[in-house]
Amino acid sequence: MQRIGVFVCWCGSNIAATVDVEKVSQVLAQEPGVVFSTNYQYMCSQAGQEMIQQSIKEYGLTGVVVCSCSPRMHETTFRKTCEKAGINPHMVEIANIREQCSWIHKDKEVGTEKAIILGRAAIAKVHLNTPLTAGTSPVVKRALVIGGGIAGIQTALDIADAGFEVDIVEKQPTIGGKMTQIDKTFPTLDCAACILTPKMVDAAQNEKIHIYSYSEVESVKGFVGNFNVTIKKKARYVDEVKCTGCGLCTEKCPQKKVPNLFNLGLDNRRAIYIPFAQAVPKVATIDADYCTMLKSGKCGVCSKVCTAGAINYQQKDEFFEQQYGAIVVATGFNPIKLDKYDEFAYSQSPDVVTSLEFERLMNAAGPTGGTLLRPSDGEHPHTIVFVQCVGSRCDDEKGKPYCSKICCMYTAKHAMLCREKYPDTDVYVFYIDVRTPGKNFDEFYRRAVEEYGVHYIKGMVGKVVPQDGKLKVQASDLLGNRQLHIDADMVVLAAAIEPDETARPLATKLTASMDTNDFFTEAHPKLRPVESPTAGIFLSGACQGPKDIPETVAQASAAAAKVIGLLCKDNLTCNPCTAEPNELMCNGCSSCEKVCPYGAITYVDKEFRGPNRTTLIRRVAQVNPAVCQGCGACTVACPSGAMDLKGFSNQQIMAEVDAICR
Amino acid sequence: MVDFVKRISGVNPRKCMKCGKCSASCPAYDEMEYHPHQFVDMVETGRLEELMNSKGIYTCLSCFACVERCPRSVEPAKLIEAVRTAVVRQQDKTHLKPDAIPALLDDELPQQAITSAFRKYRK
Amino acid sequence: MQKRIKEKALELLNTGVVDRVLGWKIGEFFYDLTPAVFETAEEVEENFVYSGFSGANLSKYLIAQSRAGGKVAVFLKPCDSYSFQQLLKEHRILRENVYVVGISCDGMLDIEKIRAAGCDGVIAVKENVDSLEVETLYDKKTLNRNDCLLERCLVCKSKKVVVFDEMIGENGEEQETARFEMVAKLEAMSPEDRFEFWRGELSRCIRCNACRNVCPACSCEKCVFDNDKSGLRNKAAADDFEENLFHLIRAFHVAGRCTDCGECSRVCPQNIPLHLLNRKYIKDINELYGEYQAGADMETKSPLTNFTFEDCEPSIIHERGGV
Amino acid sequence: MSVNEQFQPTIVAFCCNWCSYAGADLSGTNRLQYPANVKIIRIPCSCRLNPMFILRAFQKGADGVILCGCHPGDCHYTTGNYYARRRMTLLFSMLDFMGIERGRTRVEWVSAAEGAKFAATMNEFVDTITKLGPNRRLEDLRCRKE
Amino acid sequence: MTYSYFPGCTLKTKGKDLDRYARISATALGFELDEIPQWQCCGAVYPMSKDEIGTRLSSVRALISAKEQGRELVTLCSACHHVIKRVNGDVRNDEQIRDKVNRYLKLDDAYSGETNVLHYLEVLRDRIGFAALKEKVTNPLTGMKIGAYYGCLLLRPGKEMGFDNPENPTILEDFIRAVGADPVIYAKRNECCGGYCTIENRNYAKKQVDGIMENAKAQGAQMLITACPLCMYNLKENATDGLEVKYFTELLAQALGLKEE
Repeated sequence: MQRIGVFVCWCGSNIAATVDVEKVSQVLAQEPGVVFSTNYQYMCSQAGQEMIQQSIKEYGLTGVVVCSCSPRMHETTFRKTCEKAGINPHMVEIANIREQCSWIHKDKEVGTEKAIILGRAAIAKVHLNTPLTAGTSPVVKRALVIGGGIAGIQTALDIADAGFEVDIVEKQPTIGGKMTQIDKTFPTLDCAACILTPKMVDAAQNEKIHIYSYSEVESVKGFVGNFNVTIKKKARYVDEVKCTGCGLCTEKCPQKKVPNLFNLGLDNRRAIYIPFAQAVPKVATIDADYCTMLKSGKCGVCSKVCTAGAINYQQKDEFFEQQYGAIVVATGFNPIKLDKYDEFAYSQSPDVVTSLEFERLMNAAGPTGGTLLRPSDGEHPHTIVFVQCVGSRCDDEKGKPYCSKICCMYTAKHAMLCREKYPDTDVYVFYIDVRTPGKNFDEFYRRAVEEYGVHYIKGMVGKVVPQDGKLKVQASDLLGNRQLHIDADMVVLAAAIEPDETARPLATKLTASMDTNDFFTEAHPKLRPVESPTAGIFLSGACQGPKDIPETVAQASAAAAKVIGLLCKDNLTCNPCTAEPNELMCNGCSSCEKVCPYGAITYVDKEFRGPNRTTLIRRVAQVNPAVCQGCGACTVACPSGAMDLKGFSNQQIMAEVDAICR
Repeated sequence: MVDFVKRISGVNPRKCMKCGKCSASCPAYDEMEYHPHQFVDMVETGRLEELMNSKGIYTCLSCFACVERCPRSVEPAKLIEAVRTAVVRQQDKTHLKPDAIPALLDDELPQQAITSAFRKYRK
Repeated sequence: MQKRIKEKALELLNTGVVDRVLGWKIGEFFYDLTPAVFETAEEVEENFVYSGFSGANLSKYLIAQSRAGGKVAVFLKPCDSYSFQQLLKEHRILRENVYVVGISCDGMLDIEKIRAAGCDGVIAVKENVDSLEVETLYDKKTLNRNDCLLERCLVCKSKKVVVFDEMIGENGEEQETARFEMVAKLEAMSPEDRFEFWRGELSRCIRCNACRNVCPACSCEKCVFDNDKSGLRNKAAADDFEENLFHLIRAFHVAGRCTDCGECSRVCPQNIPLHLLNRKYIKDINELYGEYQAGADMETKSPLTNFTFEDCEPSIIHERGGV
Repeated sequence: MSVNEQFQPTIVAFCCNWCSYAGADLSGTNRLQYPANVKIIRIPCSCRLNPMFILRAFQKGADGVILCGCHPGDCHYTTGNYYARRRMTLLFSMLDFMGIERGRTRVEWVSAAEGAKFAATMNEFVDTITKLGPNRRLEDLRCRKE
Repeated sequence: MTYSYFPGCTLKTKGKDLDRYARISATALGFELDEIPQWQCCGAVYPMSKDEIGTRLSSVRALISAKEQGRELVTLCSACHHVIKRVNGDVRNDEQIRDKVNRYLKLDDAYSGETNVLHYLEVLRDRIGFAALKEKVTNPLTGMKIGAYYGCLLLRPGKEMGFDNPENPTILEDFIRAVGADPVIYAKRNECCGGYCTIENRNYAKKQVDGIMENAKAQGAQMLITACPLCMYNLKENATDGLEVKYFTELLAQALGLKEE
């Protein structure tokens, strides 16, 4: 028989207001096995904890029930308290009488009665608790960063700085991500490439960082501290080691009509290409969709001109397996497709562009060499209309329900740069709200209005009609209470941003949860913003929600710090609540093995004593406690009930059921 | 009355984020003294009387541009129709009288124009 | 048939291919055939019987027999072979120690039905292709053979022996039958009527455990109902709930593993149609997760240790109509 | 129980530790009310729910049993709730087949963020069970509380 | 394949061409339009008020006729299509409306929106297929630059009509390509023609039409096609200096070599 102590917490008035704590402790004192029962204002306080420890010694308690807040809150606290007083931490059970009782009930009588029942259930469980000891599992001292944009690069650099190996997997031929396409950054207006490319080079030269470019994550197995990841390195038909990045092939390739995705299709590139001059790794890639050699076997020009002999048309996708202790997701974002919003005539006129396209049109390395020219006729635009919130802040069926966060600022930047470079242009910005929370952000926006004379109009564009070389913009001016008709030369759409389309399948591989918009969810929205609820998975950058560059970098470093904290440990304490088979009852039928998500169950042939001094070989299950995470799937799959779960055994759960239904 | 309009239109004016896209899309904007976005706001703030006396309710083309383009699915056209319905259902508030029709006709005018005018403007 | 099977048994023993033969012998009455192990030719000559009353499924005995040293021969009817293969799949039988002789089957007889046809005090039954000549203490009668088959044989799912080393007779094919008719009929009843139906049936249960003992899927080393620690230990049902509980849990434990061999109903001394519970699971599995026949092969995953992302929600039982 | 006294059902809610238990906590944190008839038992994962726990609850006098787990695809253990989904579908179908009221058992996926859904689900479930009345078809008379 | 067919009032009077060419083309393309018996007005305008039941009934009657014949219901006039399609949607999705309609009509066999409503163009696109249509064209209208005029009712609200992308439709353009001509895309092809106001406020309708014509001309159209008799009237009668406007069915008949010269 256990000697159980019951400790009822008031949680100030949080519990005591709707639960008669005195009565609870009195009634529970009558339960079998309860040798001591009391209540106290704040059980989690120093004094409360000391009271528990003292009672353990004084009454020789073997089990403890704390009636308090959720076990998710203080189970660990009270377990440690009791451990210090000399009893096994798993001899402690929490009855959740705050979140699941006092906070949801108003009637004190009802609350008290329920609290007593919850207390009884916990007592019934403790009677069957057994001391458990946690095993440990080793931590692989290597991290994987998925996505090589600014978020991924920053995370990798920080982890590498702490002395750990990091691999970056990037699906594009080069790292750098969206930031490589951006011209200037707000609110400082410094050149994006100038601050990004040195970081790319740092990453490439860092001995601890290995970049898998043009690669994807194929599959993920394992768990925190010991992930087993298969990486697919897509065939780029160029030997990365031999290629010097001289670029000769990209000049000689006869296939000239390939839309240049780096410039968002605003100009063309060759079938063999290096995305841009500062690409890392600076290695050519053959676009298999366009290469005549790969499609028809005729051509081979690049191979002929390559002095390094790096071209290899026979290259196949390669697969690598690698062990990691932690994984960081940094898959970033993309602007949404605009086919649902063709009232803006995006599909009808080349002069209606997205902000990211506009970014390329302003960029010195872009298709126009940095001179702002209309894509349709190469003329200078004189009237430019910016439209905010295209597809953001929508009803679910109309678009994205969230604010894309970065558009107000980059539009102010675009408007300002236009007016600065070309003072003869009229710039209109149609906005619903201008959202500028951030250091120096509102000042920046005000400058666009006050110093640069950008026309900010509260209202929305309703229709864009391309006609006679102009874009006839019909819009509302809500403050002026009029409908405006502007003959514009260009219309720039601030398209909503959404998570990269690879994020959803990746989340499934990682078993990391996502919200309805496909952004990764955090373990806690406020207190654990860079961790996924899945242990060992961390979040960096816009994959978690819309973010600008400084925020992304901050989160990237935060994620790195979390990873470093994990990799510093040699071992992780395992979950002691693991499955355990009773060999005498095991049929060896493999049902449990089939439902185990971790492959923790194996089988051995074991010799048993049969009747009449005979021996019998039987196949029985064995659980690897370092691998078992304690879900319990196997316990239900087992028909004979040979498999049970420590800490949540059949008997324990049934005792709770009995106590509740009594 | 406001509740009546909300109920028969099925529109929740509180969903409006006041972006003005309805008024930006409206082809009849200049023919109305209250514009679609104001409509939504006036229903929400209970200024129905003014709306019901407004000529604008008869100039709405029911072209559904505002319905289609509203980012919040507020659907102002339904509100306008509901207000118009509320008006023409009253005694003697019929907007179009049969006597007035012959003068408006021409040889080519399709039947549907007349039928629909009756449906829209009479009880 | 009896002759060919007996010859085969003798041959296998005499040539030393096997050390033992698993077959049937007469129990208390001539129609009460029970499984038996024969170690010598003499025993076979004397006691081995195969007749229309050899309904007993021998596969379950191989769990012990395949581990008892040496090699054992077994005669498996088509439905028995499914149970055999299911046990192989669950690593319960050591295949290498078993020599399987498949036998074709035209259905097994139900003594209850013969009695019901007005034959009390049966002392012998002669089986013809379509008819039975029944000799009783009082007279002789000729019955239509088909009228005297076990229910499970009337709706036989397969005439195919799915695993064998040797066949006696022609191997058959799987067949479509109306075996879910009664389940569907029950499903169409009101919950009240269903409840009454099952109370009526299960309240007769005397917890003799015959169903459990005969069932090839119920072959646990230790049954949860015998286990002090399982929380379910129960030797005799004392109340409606316990009658329900035993059969509910039993059906759930064999769900996805039951081959629908029908032994549970055959052996039930109270004639409770226990197979309907198992068939309900099979029918649900077929309808919700795709056709699945336990024991049909060694590879397909059992529906309860498998899933798809698109599986229906449990609320489907509210949605699929009926009362 | 007197005739005048409103029937107070006993309801056992099995909640997985990672999503639904946290969801239940959240509904408490947000002070969302649901009846005290609901008592929660924490299990590591919805796949830990053995059918015998459900039957045991009914035996001992529960009038309704609900299982809450992570949404399919979000299981902390990757696949647990997929197995639970199949098991519960088949078990509930069987209970229905035996004539036990369909409304007495339920599965609902509740994420850690869905405090409101948890409370709403419990309100709805208590309501359903109250309307169904005491569990009479699957009870152990010896355990009946009078 | 036979479809139930709802022509509507205007197709029997001012819009006979739209109807006639549709029927002869259908026969040539291998489907039949079987006019439903004793049809009544579609209701003319879709009643946006949820409590308007009376004006929904005539559409429901047409839908029931088609259901009884076990066929899909084909319409041609944009207004009829709009009204019937949306009323059908209401009956399908709005329990209150379904209930009221059924009680009002005292139906033995309740109607709950089973009939599938198709526009003639949808039959061409989804059942015949534009590729198959192209093969049947004997008199391709090569070289003609034609602007499609959609108007409002066919496309909007996109969620309910489910006809095409309401802001960037392609069905008429694909049709124009199928009959051998070149489509001209212009932004105002889904801008309202002002039809409903033409009785009361002709000047305003004129302004709308002129805007549309100007845009179509500027983008290079030589002719417009439409599916709506009211748009037809408006575009023809209220344009200051308009392009020729035809029903799309006339163009279809012409391309199939069925149009009498």
